[in-house]
Amino acid sequence: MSDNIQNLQKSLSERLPQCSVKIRKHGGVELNSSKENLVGVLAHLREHFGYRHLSHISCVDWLEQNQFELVYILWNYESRIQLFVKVRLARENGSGISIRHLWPQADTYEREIAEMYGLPFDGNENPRELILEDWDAMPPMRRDFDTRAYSKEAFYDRPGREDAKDVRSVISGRSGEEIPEIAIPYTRK
Amino acid sequence: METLKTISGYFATIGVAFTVGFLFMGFSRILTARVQNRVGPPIYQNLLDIIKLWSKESAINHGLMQHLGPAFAVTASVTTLLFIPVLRIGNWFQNFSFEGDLIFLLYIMVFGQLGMALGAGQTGNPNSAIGVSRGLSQVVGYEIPFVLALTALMVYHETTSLHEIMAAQDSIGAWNIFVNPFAFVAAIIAFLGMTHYTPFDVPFAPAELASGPPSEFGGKYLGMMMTSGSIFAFAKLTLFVNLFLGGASNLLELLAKTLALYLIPVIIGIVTPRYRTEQAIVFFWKWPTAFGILSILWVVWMR
Amino acid sequence: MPELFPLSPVHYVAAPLLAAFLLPLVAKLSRSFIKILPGLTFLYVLYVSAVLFPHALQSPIIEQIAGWAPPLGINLYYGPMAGLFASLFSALGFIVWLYSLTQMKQEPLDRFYILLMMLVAGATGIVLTGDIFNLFVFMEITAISAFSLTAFLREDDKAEAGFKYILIGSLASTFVLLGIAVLYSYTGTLNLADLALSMEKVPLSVRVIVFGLFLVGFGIEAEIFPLNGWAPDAYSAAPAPVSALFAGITVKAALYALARVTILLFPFAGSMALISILGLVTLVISELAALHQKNLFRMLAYSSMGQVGLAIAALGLFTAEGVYAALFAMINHAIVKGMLFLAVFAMAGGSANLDNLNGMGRKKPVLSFMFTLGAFAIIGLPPFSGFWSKLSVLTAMGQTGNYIMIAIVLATTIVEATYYLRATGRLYLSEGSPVESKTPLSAIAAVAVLAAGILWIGFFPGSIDEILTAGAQDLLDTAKYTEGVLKD
Amino acid sequence: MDITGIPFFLAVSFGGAFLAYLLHFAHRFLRNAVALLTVSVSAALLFWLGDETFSIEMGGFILTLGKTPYSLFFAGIVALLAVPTVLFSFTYMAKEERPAMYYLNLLITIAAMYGILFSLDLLSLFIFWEIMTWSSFLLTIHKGGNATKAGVKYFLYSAAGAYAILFSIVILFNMSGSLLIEDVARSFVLQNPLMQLMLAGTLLFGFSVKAGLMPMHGWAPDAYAESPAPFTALFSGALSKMGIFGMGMVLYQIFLQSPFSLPVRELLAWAGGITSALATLRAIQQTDAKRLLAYSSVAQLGYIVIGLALGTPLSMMAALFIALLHGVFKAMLFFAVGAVYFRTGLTDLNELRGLIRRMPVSFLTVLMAIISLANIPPLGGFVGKWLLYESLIQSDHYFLVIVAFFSSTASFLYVYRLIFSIFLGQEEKEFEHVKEVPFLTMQLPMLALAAVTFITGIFPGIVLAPISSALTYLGFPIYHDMWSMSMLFNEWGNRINLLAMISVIGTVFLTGFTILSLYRMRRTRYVTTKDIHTSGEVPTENENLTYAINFYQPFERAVYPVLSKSIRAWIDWIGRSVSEFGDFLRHIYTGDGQTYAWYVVLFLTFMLAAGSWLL
Amino acid sequence: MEMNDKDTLTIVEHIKNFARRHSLFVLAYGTGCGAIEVPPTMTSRYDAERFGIVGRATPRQADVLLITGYLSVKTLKRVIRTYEQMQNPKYVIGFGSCTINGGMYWDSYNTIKVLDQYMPVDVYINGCMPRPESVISGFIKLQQLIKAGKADGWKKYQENLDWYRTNQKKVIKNWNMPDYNW
Repeated sequence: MSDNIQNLQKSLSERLPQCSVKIRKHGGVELNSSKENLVGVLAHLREHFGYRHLSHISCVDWLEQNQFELVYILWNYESRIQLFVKVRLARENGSGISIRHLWPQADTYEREIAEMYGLPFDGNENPRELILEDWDAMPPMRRDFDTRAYSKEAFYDRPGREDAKDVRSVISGRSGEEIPEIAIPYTRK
Repeated sequence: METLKTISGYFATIGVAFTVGFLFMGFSRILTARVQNRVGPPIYQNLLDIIKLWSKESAINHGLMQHLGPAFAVTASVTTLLFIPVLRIGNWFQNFSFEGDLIFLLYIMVFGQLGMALGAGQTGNPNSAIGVSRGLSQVVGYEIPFVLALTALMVYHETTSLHEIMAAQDSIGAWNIFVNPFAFVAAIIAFLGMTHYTPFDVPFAPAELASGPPSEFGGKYLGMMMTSGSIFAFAKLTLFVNLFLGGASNLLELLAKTLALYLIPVIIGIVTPRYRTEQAIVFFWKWPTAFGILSILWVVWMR
Repeated sequence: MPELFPLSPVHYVAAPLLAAFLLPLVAKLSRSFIKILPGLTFLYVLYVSAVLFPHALQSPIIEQIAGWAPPLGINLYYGPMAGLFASLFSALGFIVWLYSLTQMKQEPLDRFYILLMMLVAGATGIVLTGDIFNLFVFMEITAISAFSLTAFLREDDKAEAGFKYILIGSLASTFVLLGIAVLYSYTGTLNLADLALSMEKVPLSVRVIVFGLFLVGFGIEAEIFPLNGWAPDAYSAAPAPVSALFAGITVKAALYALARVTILLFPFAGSMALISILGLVTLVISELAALHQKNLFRMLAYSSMGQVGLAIAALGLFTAEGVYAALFAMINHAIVKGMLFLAVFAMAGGSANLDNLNGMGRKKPVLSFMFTLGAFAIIGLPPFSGFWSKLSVLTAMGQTGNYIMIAIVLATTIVEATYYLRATGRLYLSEGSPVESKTPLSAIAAVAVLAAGILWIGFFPGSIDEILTAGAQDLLDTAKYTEGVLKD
Repeated sequence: MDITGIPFFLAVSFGGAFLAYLLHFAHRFLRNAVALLTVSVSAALLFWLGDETFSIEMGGFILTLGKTPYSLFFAGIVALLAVPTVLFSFTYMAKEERPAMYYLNLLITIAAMYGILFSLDLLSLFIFWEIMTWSSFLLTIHKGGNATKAGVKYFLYSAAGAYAILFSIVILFNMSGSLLIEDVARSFVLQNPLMQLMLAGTLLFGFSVKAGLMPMHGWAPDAYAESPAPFTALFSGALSKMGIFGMGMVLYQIFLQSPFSLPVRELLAWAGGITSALATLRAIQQTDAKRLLAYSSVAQLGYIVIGLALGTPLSMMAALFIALLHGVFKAMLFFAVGAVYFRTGLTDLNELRGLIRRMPVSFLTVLMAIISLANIPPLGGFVGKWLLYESLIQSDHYFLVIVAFFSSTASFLYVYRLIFSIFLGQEEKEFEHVKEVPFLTMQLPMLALAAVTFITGIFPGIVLAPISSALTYLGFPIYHDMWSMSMLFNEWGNRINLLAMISVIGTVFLTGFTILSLYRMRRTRYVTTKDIHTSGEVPTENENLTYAINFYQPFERAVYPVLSKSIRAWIDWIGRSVSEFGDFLRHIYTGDGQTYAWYVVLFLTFMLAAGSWLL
Repeated sequence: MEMNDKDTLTIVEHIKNFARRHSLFVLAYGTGCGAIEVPPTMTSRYDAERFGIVGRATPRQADVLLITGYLSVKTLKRVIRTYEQMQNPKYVIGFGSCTINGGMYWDSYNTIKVLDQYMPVDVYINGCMPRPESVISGFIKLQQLIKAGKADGWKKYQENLDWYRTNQKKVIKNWNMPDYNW
């Protein structure tokens, strides 16, 4: 198994010198590509490495670096090794490239990302709404979108919950338990 | 005076039919509940449903044809009822039964279905149309064995008059269920299809089609349809009793016989799953039709 | 006869021939005479017909050439049958002339009209003559002018068709001449009537051989299967007016010759049955061959062969009704097929593809209507002429008890209907090139005359009943023929 | 000329055709007036038609014309449909091309039908038959394009039939020496039975083609679908009845005494039954309104053939009654479909929808017609079917009852599909501006015929009276207690009272309707068909949720074993094979002069060899 | 029989009232996790049919709209549509805390928190999720309200349509629905 991964990494590095290839800790191979090479790389993977299946396209909002990272998760049915192709895109006025012609199902993922992150895809212009309906505020999955504030503004609160506090902080206040950093709710600095 | 009596006879017939109809339906609901280890609703639950529907404050329609649909349905059921001799003797429950015959009854029974289909069609709801498509297809299925059985009876008794068929079955031994059991089997399976109980309820499949044809009917329209349904159930049962069980000479006997007959589809319905449309049609054209043909051969042999 | 000079059947042949020789001279005088002279000639011949034909119906007019009495001299026999055909030929000639006035543009026109008139003269001569060698000569005249007309348009494929025609046609001449020579060697006479009387001098086996030679020789011109290979090519190569004449004149003349010779010289049962069967075979094969034909003129050619086959089949019955029916079929065919050729040419021009008819119903409604009429007539739909001819064929067959023949004829009629209606339907297709073009009046008039004939016969079939009956009598009654010729 | 004579009658009919044609070039209105006048006058003249016969010699044959009660009944059907057809054509054909040709052919067709009916001899029948065929052929191809193909198909089937008839006529003429049907019938019985069988077989075959009996129905769907709608009404309603007329004539005037009469009729009845069943199944499959109706026509004619072939008085009454009623309601349907086509330019059931509020009168017409077609009381169709079933049961044709009943029940399917797809379902934005057709020329014919279905449903006696005299003429014993004005009796003495029936149905219906309408009238709201329950979704303007495509898919799946085979395809295959064989034969003509020369030489050799062998 | 202040009810209206409360056709709008609580309520173990409570598949036939959990804005639009398609009188049962105050989705950007802002709710059943017993008790509460003539949410909706519409339109941006006209 690990031999396979090694071999894959080796052959990937040979065949795709423009990308950096590394083996992930939890299995699978990670491949970093540039936006320009992305479609070519994916097509190559599809044609020559047996990555017939696009499992998902995921988006990560690197707010601090002002970048979006798209992760294309591919799957090879023969070698059973997952492949993550990552590409970084500009956060403001950036755009991805549609790969609908390679995998039709990419359309759905791209629409979702476009809707939730506001990241348009070239070649997939003006997609219909997928999940949200008539959304006119900032795309809700961006990290700088404040869902609580939005919810407060948009929806009516039933009276009686004005003093609502975070459950965990109430408990810790009562018992003195320390809240791990990871559990502290995100607040805008 | 005589006229008044006759006319009150019509109303009495309709009243009896309605009452018996909804009571039977309530009974079937209780029976179903018991089989499913439930308590079930009260026996008069269907009456409550109907009253509630009639008491709805508003009703909508999508046009004249939807408005006419329930009227067609009630026309079919009441006309069928009035052209069936309800009791063997006495002239109160005879109504118009001397003026029509079995073939007329066969066709007037379809009148309501066509009207309902048209009404459902106008609503523009695709579920209604699908239901109608399935329902009409199923009609073609069950009419074959039913007509085979009726033909056997008509030929055996050399009459097309329901009256004379009923009159000929003057003793238990002469009942058509014993004289021509094949015809009875064919007809009763067809009756399952006619009542739209499972396994033949695919036209109305609630979970799949949102109750099919009537899915856009509410309020008084649905009330009218349920009223008509109660009457029609009784009319059909009476027709079968007259055909196969020798009719009845008083209301109590009628009640017993119709209930006995009614239990058949109900009990089968409780314990069977649902046929798809084409399966139902093929089923009807297989076994019941074979029985129907047997019944005709039986009659030919008996003569 | 209070005429300036006595009219005689000779004029039928003489007038066109004379005109044909005069035409080059006249052409020197004025170009316009080229066009007028043939018309005048045909008119004159028609006048001759109008005067003589009623007499011929009463009793045959027998004209001796150069005063020598038969069997030594040459005679013309102008009986009801010959009169019918001669009149028909001259009428068709006139109509084709009328049509060619505007539709025929291929130079040299003078030669076209010369050939045209020679064709008519030759065919009429075949019908009229009572001398078998003369018959051969006239046949050659007809054939040679037909060859030339076939290749008249001077294109490669036309020339090829003409060459084929010559090839096969000369075979026909050879066989006929051979037959005549054999007969002459046995009987020493060339007069038909005399030959008929002296046939017993000829041994039976020789008679069979000679019959075979004649059958092949005339059969080639009469388009009997399998001798009709030249026909589709020739019909489609020749200018349509000429094709109309082929269908109306040459074939009919050859058929006449075949019928006359067979009845006079070879009246044994086998020959008749054979002719009948050959007719049926021709009918079936030609109709089937026409079924898939995309080239209009070839389609009409096959159909022509089929119609001739029908006539031959009826002729082969050799009953009065049969010959009556055959004559009727021939006349009907001459009129209708002539009209169809003319109408198609006027609509689609020389380009013969079936697609050229598309949408003609809008562009040329009158001609389309005529074409439809012609198609209906040839299929045999009442109340058009074709119905009565086909009906007479059928009843004739019915009277001899040949029910199978009836069935075959009706079955081929269905096939016939298929391709004719397919063509008719094309007329009323919506698509088609939107080119507007006026059809000249002369063409329409020519077609209309024939259409009127179709309707006239269709509504008043009784009007030609008398002529046909007399014609049939004339053909079948050999004794009367020989007596009539030889009595002087 | 005697204005009660047949010659005058036919002169009016044919003369009107040509006059209308000529007047077209004067003024459209004049043409219409003359056309309408022609059919109305000839319809009126039917009442005063004298009894004397009329003979004319033509081409050596004596043609005899005269009326019989039997033909008069059919002439009634023709007249009943001809007038609305012509009226309906006025507006309908205004948009189409070559109206003059249309009217000429239409009126010739009508006149030829009268001619067929009033022929007392076989030849004039055949002549008029062929005139009818070609004029209807020209009408069929009137639209051009695809219609041409359909027309040619129609003509070829017809020609096959017609020539089968002609074949028999020639032989019959040869046998009896006369063409008069009476004489033919007299000499017919003297022939040997096999000959009788052959002749009657060919005649029946020929007539059944026009009636569209399977397997000779192949022309019907295409021809009906492609011809102009008003003519299609006449085509299916009256023209196809000529086949029925001929079959009746053959069966009961010529063939009755033959020993093969009974088996042939039995066979024919089954053919009718199977035709009705299979054609019904095909009709259910169709997606084009006119094709659907075409198959429906084939099916209905199947019923008529059943009744005709059984030959009991009751069944004959049924056959003739259905013949009339089918003409009426099928004309209504074709008119209505034509009206829809006139307004929308569509006949495709998958594209049409929701026209009920735009074209209510057409909807009403279709509703009445399909109630009649589906034999549902109280309209006329029920009476015909009642007679048919009673006669079937009483003449011991139990399984035929089932076949007939099957197709009758299955016909609900296609009639529902027809009315649903055109008029019901969600309203389409595309048809927002569709208007109802004009009253006088288009609604009136439809409504008038609708009234006929209604009246015949209550008082069938009006129609049964002429039917009885027609049947008496054919030699059937008609007892006067078989029917009264609004009551029917079967042979077992059971009756059905149509007046009581209609009163009950009417009263109950009106009561139900009144209750429904008045009860909470002010709280009853009309909502558009867009306002339906679709799991809370709102269909957008351009979305149409009507379920129309593959409407009877489950049913089709159930009957797939039957539907997967096609008689028409088989016959087409034969046609194609003949055509290919012809194509093959063309290779004889190679285009090579040498080959032809070889043919000549070989033929001569063959002749000489055969001659010497014979000698 | 307990009479409310309208003692003038006629016998007919008593019968109507009786029929209405004992025949409740339920349209279960299966949002959120509550949808799974409905089947046990209806089937053998809890047998809601003995109270005349029957499921119906279409709003035209139903009396009670059962909203079984949180409503996203997108779903809310459909629910309002469904509610408006029901025939009067009609009742709404809000089911679970999500419909009451947003429940665990109280700060979600896409779910409404208080159902009765957008449509009249006759009975709330609290719990996350309420068990079938609670559901049935909710229905019985509804029956009591109907009996008392207090289950008049549909009337309120008619009367305060403008207020409801304002609230609805506040969250549903693209309001493209047919008018409510009864």
